[in-house]
Amino acid sequence: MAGAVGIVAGGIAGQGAGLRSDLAEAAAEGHFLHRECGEEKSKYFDKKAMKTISLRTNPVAIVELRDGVLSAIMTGFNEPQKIVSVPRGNPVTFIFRNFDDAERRMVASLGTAMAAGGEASTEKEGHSDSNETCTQLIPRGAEQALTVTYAKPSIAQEDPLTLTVPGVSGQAIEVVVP
Amino acid sequence: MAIIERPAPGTTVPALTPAAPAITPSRTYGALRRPVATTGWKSWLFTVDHKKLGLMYGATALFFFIVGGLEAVLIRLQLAAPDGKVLNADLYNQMFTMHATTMVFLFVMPMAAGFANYFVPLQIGARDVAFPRINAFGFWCLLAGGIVVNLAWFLGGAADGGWFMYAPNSGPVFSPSKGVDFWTLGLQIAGIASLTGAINLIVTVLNMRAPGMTLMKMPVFTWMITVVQFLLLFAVPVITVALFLLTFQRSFGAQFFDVAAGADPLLWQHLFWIFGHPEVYILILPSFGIISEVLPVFSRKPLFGYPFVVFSGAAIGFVGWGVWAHHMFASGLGPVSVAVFSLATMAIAVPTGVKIINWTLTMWGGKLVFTTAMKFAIGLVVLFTIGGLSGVTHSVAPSDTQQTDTYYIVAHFHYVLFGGAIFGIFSGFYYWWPKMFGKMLNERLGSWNFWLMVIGMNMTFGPMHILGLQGQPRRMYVWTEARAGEGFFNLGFWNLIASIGSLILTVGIGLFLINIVVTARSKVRAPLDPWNARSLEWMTSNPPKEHNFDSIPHVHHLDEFFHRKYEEDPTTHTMREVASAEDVLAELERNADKHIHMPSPSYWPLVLACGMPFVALGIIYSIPVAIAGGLIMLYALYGWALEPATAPESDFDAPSSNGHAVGASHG
Amino acid sequence: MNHRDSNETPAGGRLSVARVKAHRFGQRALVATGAIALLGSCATNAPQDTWQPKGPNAKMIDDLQQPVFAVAGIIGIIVSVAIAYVIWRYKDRGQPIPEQTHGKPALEITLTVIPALILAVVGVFTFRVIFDLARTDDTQLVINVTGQQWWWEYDYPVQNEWGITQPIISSGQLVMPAGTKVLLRETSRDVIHSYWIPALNGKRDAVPGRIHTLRLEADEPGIYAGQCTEFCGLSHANMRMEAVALSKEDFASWIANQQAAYQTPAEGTLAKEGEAVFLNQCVRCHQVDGLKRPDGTLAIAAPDENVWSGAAPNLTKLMTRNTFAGAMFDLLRDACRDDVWKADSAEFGAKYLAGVDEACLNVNDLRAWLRNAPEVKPMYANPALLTETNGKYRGMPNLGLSESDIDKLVAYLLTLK
Amino acid sequence: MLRPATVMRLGHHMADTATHEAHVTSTGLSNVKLGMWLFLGSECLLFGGLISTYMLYRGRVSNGPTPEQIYDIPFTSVSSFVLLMSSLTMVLAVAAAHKKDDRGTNLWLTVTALLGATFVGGQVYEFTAFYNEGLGFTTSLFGSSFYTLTGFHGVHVTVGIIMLIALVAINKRSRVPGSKSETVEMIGLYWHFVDIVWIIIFTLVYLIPV
Repeated sequence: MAGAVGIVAGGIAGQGAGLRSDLAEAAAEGHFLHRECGEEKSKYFDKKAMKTISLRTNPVAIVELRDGVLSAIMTGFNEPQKIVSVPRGNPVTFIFRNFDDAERRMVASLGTAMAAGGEASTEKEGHSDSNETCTQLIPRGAEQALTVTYAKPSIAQEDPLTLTVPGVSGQAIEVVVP
Repeated sequence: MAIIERPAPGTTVPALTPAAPAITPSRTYGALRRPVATTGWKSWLFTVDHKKLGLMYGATALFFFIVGGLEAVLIRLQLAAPDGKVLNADLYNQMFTMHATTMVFLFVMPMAAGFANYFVPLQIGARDVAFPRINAFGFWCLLAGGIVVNLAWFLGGAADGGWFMYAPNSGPVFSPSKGVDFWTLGLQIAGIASLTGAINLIVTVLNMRAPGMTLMKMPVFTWMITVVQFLLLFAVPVITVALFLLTFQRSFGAQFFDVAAGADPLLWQHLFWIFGHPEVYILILPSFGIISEVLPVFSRKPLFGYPFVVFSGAAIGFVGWGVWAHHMFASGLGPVSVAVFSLATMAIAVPTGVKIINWTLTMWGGKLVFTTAMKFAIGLVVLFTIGGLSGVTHSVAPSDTQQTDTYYIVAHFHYVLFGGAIFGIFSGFYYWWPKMFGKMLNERLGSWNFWLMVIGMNMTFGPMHILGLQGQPRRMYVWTEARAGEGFFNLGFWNLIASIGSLILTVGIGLFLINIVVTARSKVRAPLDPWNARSLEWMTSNPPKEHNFDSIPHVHHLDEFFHRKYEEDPTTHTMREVASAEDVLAELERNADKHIHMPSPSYWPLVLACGMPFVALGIIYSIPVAIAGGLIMLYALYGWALEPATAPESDFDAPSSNGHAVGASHG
Repeated sequence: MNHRDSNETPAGGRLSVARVKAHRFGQRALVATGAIALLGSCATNAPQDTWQPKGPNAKMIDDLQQPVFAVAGIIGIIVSVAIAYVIWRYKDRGQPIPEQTHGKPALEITLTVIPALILAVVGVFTFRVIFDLARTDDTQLVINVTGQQWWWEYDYPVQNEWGITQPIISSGQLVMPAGTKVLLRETSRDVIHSYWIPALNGKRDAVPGRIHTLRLEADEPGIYAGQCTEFCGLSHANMRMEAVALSKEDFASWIANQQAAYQTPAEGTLAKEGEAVFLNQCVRCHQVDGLKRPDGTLAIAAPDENVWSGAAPNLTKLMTRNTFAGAMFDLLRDACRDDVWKADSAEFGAKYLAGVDEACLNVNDLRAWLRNAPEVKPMYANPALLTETNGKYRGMPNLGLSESDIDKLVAYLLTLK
Repeated sequence: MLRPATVMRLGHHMADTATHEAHVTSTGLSNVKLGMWLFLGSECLLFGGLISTYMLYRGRVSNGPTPEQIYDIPFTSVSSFVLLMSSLTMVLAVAAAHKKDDRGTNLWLTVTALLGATFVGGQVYEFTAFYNEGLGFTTSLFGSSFYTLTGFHGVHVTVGIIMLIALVAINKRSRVPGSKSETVEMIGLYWHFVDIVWIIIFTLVYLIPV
C-alpha cells in the first residue's frame, strides 16, 4: 500500500524535472498567444504543425490557397468569393487549406483600432491583443482552424481587414465587418 | 414455516415462536452492530427489501408529481390571459425548467422504478432482487438527487435553461445563478440511481427466474422493464459525460461550449439527445408493460400476439438509439442526416403501431370489465394513439421545421407522456393497490378521478395542438393581445381553455389523493384475487410476506396463475374453474421451504448516498465540503465491502444447526 | 369473496350500461371535434399561422404536411372507432370466459406491413422536399442574419446587382424583394436563437460559431410576422421579427434610401439638441452611419466595450422600420399600424416606404422605452449584477434620461429617415 | 478502533459466508459476474462519449501548445507498457486464486497494484509537466478535452488500485484459502477493461497525428 502511494507521490514530486526547455520557454513568454506570423518558421509556434481538424462543419468561410490564388468558399455562395462579410463582435472560425507546394500560413489582420487598446469583447485568454493572429505553417494538403473576433467595424480601421498568406503577394481576402 | 418470520409492514405482528435463540448480529469495523429493527421507521430507513423500497420509490415519486403539477398549474395561470402577471420572466423560466425536470427525472422514472422494484421479483418468482443493498443505495441516491435539484429554489433560483439545458445558454455567463449547477449535480446523483437500478434489475430478471419460466413465459411488464433497464444502462453514461462537461465548464472554467475558443454548441445537443431519446422510451415502456398486464386480465383472455408485443417493445428500445437527431431538425444539420433521421423516426412508429393493434385485438372477443384500472388502460390506448399520430406528423422533417419548439410539440409529448405514461401509472395504482396494501381503492372515486383526468387532459393539451399550429413558440413567458390574432383559432381563447383544463386536471388528481386517504382509513380488506388475475405476483398473500413465496412455484405456462385456476374443457372449449386463488396459495404454503434467510438490512447504502449531496454542495460552494463528502463515501464504501450481504448463520439459527440457506443472495 | 363469472365490480357497484356508453361517447366526441377543428382551420388567425403559406418554400412544406395530417386523422379515427366498437360489443354481459386465443400471426403481419407501407410513401415525399429546401445554388440575394439576446440584426452584404454598394445594417424587420429567392446566412453572437417566419418557411437555428442557410421567398408584397423559437433566456418571448416583402421597384428605392447620406438636423431645432444628447449618451452603443461629432470626426459606436454580445441595433434609418426593441413594440400608432399591416399587396409598398412620421409615431411606447428600458422588457441591465459579464450589459440599461432629454431624443430619432 | 480480538472474529465471519456455494442462477453466470459485465458495458458508453469529445476538439487550439508539440510519445509508451504488463500479472493473480493459492494471489495482486501505481505516477508526472509547458485545463479546447479524457481514465485506474490493495488486505486475514476467488476475478475483469480502454485512448490520442 505504501509502495503505491510512494510511486504516485514520486510522480508529483518530479513535476519540476525534465521539462522540455523550448516548450517551457514558449509557455513563459506566451509565444502561443503573440504568434510570429512571418513567412519563415518560428522557433516555438510552428513546431510540428497540426495538419487536420475534425470539427469543420459550417465555418464562416473555408479559405483555400490553390495554385497561387487565395479564395474563400462560403456556404450560400456558389463560386469562391474575395470578400467575406462577418458580423462584428462575434467569434467566427475560418478554416485555411493549403494546396500550395510550399508550407504556408494564413494571417488575419485585426485592424489598428483593435490594437489601439480596444480589447476583444470576450476576455478569454485565447485572444491575442496584438493586431494580427495566424495559423501555423502547414504543408500541402493540410488544414487548420482559426477563430477570430473582430470587435471594431471596418469603417473604424485605417486599412481594410484582410486574410493574407505571407509569401503569396497580391492575394488577400477582404473581411468586411459592418 | 421459516424459523424467523419477519412481519411484513401493515399486518399485525404474528406472535414470535417462543424461545427464539438470541440474535447476535455480525459487526462491522468491530463496533457497528448491524440494524435488526423489523418495524418502525428504522426498518424503513435501513431496509433492503424490494417491496419496502418499491413503496418508498412510489411515495417519493408521488410527492414530486404533486410538486411538478403545481409548477404546471402556475405556468398555465401565467399564460391564461395576455400580459400575465403571475410569474415574471425569470421565475417563469425556472418554473417550466423545473416542471419538466421534476416530471421526467423525479416522477415518471422513479415511479417506474418503484413498480419495477416491487413487482419484477414477484412476477418472476424470486424472493428479492440480485443486489438488495445496491437497490437500497439506488433509492437513497434518487432521493438525494431530487433534493439537490430542488434545493436550488431556496438558494438563489432554480435552473432556468429548459429541461434540455442547451449550451451556451446553460453556460456560466448566460445563467449566472447556481440553479444550473444544482440541476447538473442533482441529475448526476439521480443518474447513479438509474444506472445501479438497471444493473440490479437486469441481473435479477436474467438470473433469478422461477424454475420453468423461460424468457417467453415472462409477464410482459417484466419484459418491458428489462428493455427499459437496458436503455438506462447505455443512456445514463452518455448524459453523465454531458453533465460532467457542463460542470467542468461552469465550475472549473473549461472551454467545452465556449465559442470564442472554437467550440461547437451542437456537441451538447448531440450528447444530450443520444441520452434524450432513449430516455423518452424509458418513460413510456413501463406504462406499456402495465397496461399489457391490465388489459388481458379485464378482458379475461390472454394478450393478443404476446411474442409480437415483446419483440416490438425490444424493437422500440433498439431503434430508439438511432433517432435522436429528430430533436435537432431545425438546428442546422445537413440535409442528408436530416433525411436519414426523419426516416428512422418514421420507422419507429411501426412497432408502436403493432402494440396498439395488439391491445385492441386483446380486447376483441373478450369479456370486458370496466374497473378503474381498465378505464385508465383504455384511456392510455386512445390518448397515446392521438399523441403517437401527432408525433408521426412531425417525423416528417420539413413539417417539423414548422412545428418544432412550438406548442404543437408540447401537445404531442403531453399526449404521449400524460395520456401514455401517467395513465399507465394510474392504471397500475388501481390494479396493484390491493396487492401492495391489502385494500382496494374506491371504484366510485376512481371513476370520477378517471373522468376528470380524461376531460382535464383533453381540455388542457388538445388546444395546444391549435396554439402550436398558430405559431406560438414554447417557453414564452407571456403572450400579447396585439399578436394573438382574431378568427376562431386565435391564441387568446385557446390559452384560456388550456388553463381551465389544467385546473380540472388538478381536481382530478386531488380526487386520487383523497382516494388514497379514504382507502387507508377504510377497514374493508381486499379479497386474495380481486381481479381474477393471471400472473405470478397474485400467487402471494396481500400484501406479500417478506420472503414473497413460501415455496418458489414451478412455472409451466405463460399466465401461470390463470392456468392453475382454470382448465379448458376439451369438448366445449370453455374454461372450467378447477381451483380458487385460496387453493393455489394454500398449496404453495403446504410445502414451504425451511430456512428462508432474507438479506439483512444495512446502514451503508444510506450513508453512501448521504455523502453525495455534500460532494455536490462542495463543488458548488467550497471544495473542503466536497472532500468531506468524499470521505463519508469512502468510509461507507469500506463498511459496505466488509459487510456480508446476508448476515451469517449465527444471526438466524442457533449456532449448532448447519442449515443451508435457500434463496439467500449475494450482493 | 372473489368473483369468477359475475361481472360485478366488487366495490363500486354495478356500472350501468348507460354510463359505459356515455363514457365512450364523451371520449369519441372530444377526439372528433379536435380532428375537425384541426382540419378546418382556414380562417385568418394568429399572424404566425403555419397553415397559411405565403411563399413557395412554405407552400412546399404545406403541400407535404396536409396529406400527412389527413392520413394521421383518418388512422386516428379508425383506431378510435375500432376501440369504441370493441368496448361496446365485448362488454361483459355475463358471457362465459372467452376462448383463450393467443393471436393470429397472419393478421399481425398484415397490420404491421400496412403502416410500414404508408410511412414508406410519406418517406419518399419527405426525402424530396428535404433536399429541395436545402438548395443554395439558385438564390438571387444573400442577407446575413445575426441573432443576439433579444433582437435580430440584418446585414446586407455588397451586391451590386441589387444596388447595394456599401453594407446596410438594419434590425427587427427584414426587408426583401417579393418573388425573389432570398438566402439568409444565420449566425448568433451569444446563445442559440432560431429564425422563423411561419408564412415563408420553416425555422432554422442561429447557432454561435456556425453559419446556417435558410431560403425565404414571398409571393406577394406584405408583412409576415415571426418570432425567435429556440429558448434564449430572459426575453425569449420578446425577440420578434417581421419579414417585409416589397415589389422590386419599391425594394430598389428602399435600398437607395438606406444608403442615402446622413443629414444632420438644422441648427437650433429640438432635433439638433437631440443629436447632442445622442452623441453623449446613445453613441456609446448605437451606431448611426455618417453621424459626426462636433469636432468633425466620425462617431464610431463601441458596443464591444459596453454590451456583452458586442453589438447594439444600428439606428441609421430607424424611422423606415415600423417596429423597435426586437420588434417588441410598434413605432406606428395602432391606427397607422393596422393601415400598413392590413394593406393589400398592391399599395402595401407605398404605405410601408412612407415610414414613420410625427403623426403616426407611437410616442408612449418609445418614451417608456427611453425612460426605463429594462422595466418594459426583461433584460440583464442592472449595473449591480454584471459580475459574470465583466460589467457589460445584456440589453439596454436605464440611462436615467430627463423628460426634456427624451423630448429631444424623440425629435432627433424622427429625423432618421 | 479495530481491536485485535474483533479482527479475528471478523476474519471468522468472512470465511463463514464463503461456504455458501454460488446461488443457482438461470443463466449459469453468477449474479456478481453478470453485474460486472453489464457495468463494463455502460462504461464503454462513458468512455465513448469522452473519446468522441476529444476527437472533435483536438484540432481547435486557440492558445497554448498543439497536441504534437506537447506529446512525449516515448515516455507515454513506457507507461502504457507498464499498464499492459499489469494485465498479465492480474491474469496470474486470478489463476492463483482459482488454485486457492492465497500466497500467490496476494503476491500477484500486489505486483499488479504497484504496476498500476507506476502508470498513475507516470500520468501525474505527465500532467504536471504539460501544465508547466503551457497546456492548462482552461488553455484551449484541446487542453480541456485531453485532461478530461485521460483524467477520467486515471481515476478509474486509481480506483482499481485501491480495490486491489483492499483485496490483498482482506485476503491476508481470511483463513479459508480461495474464499475470495470470485472477487479476484471481478477485479480482474474491471482491470482488463480499464487496460483495453487505455489501449484505445493511447492509440487515438497519442499515436494518430493531428
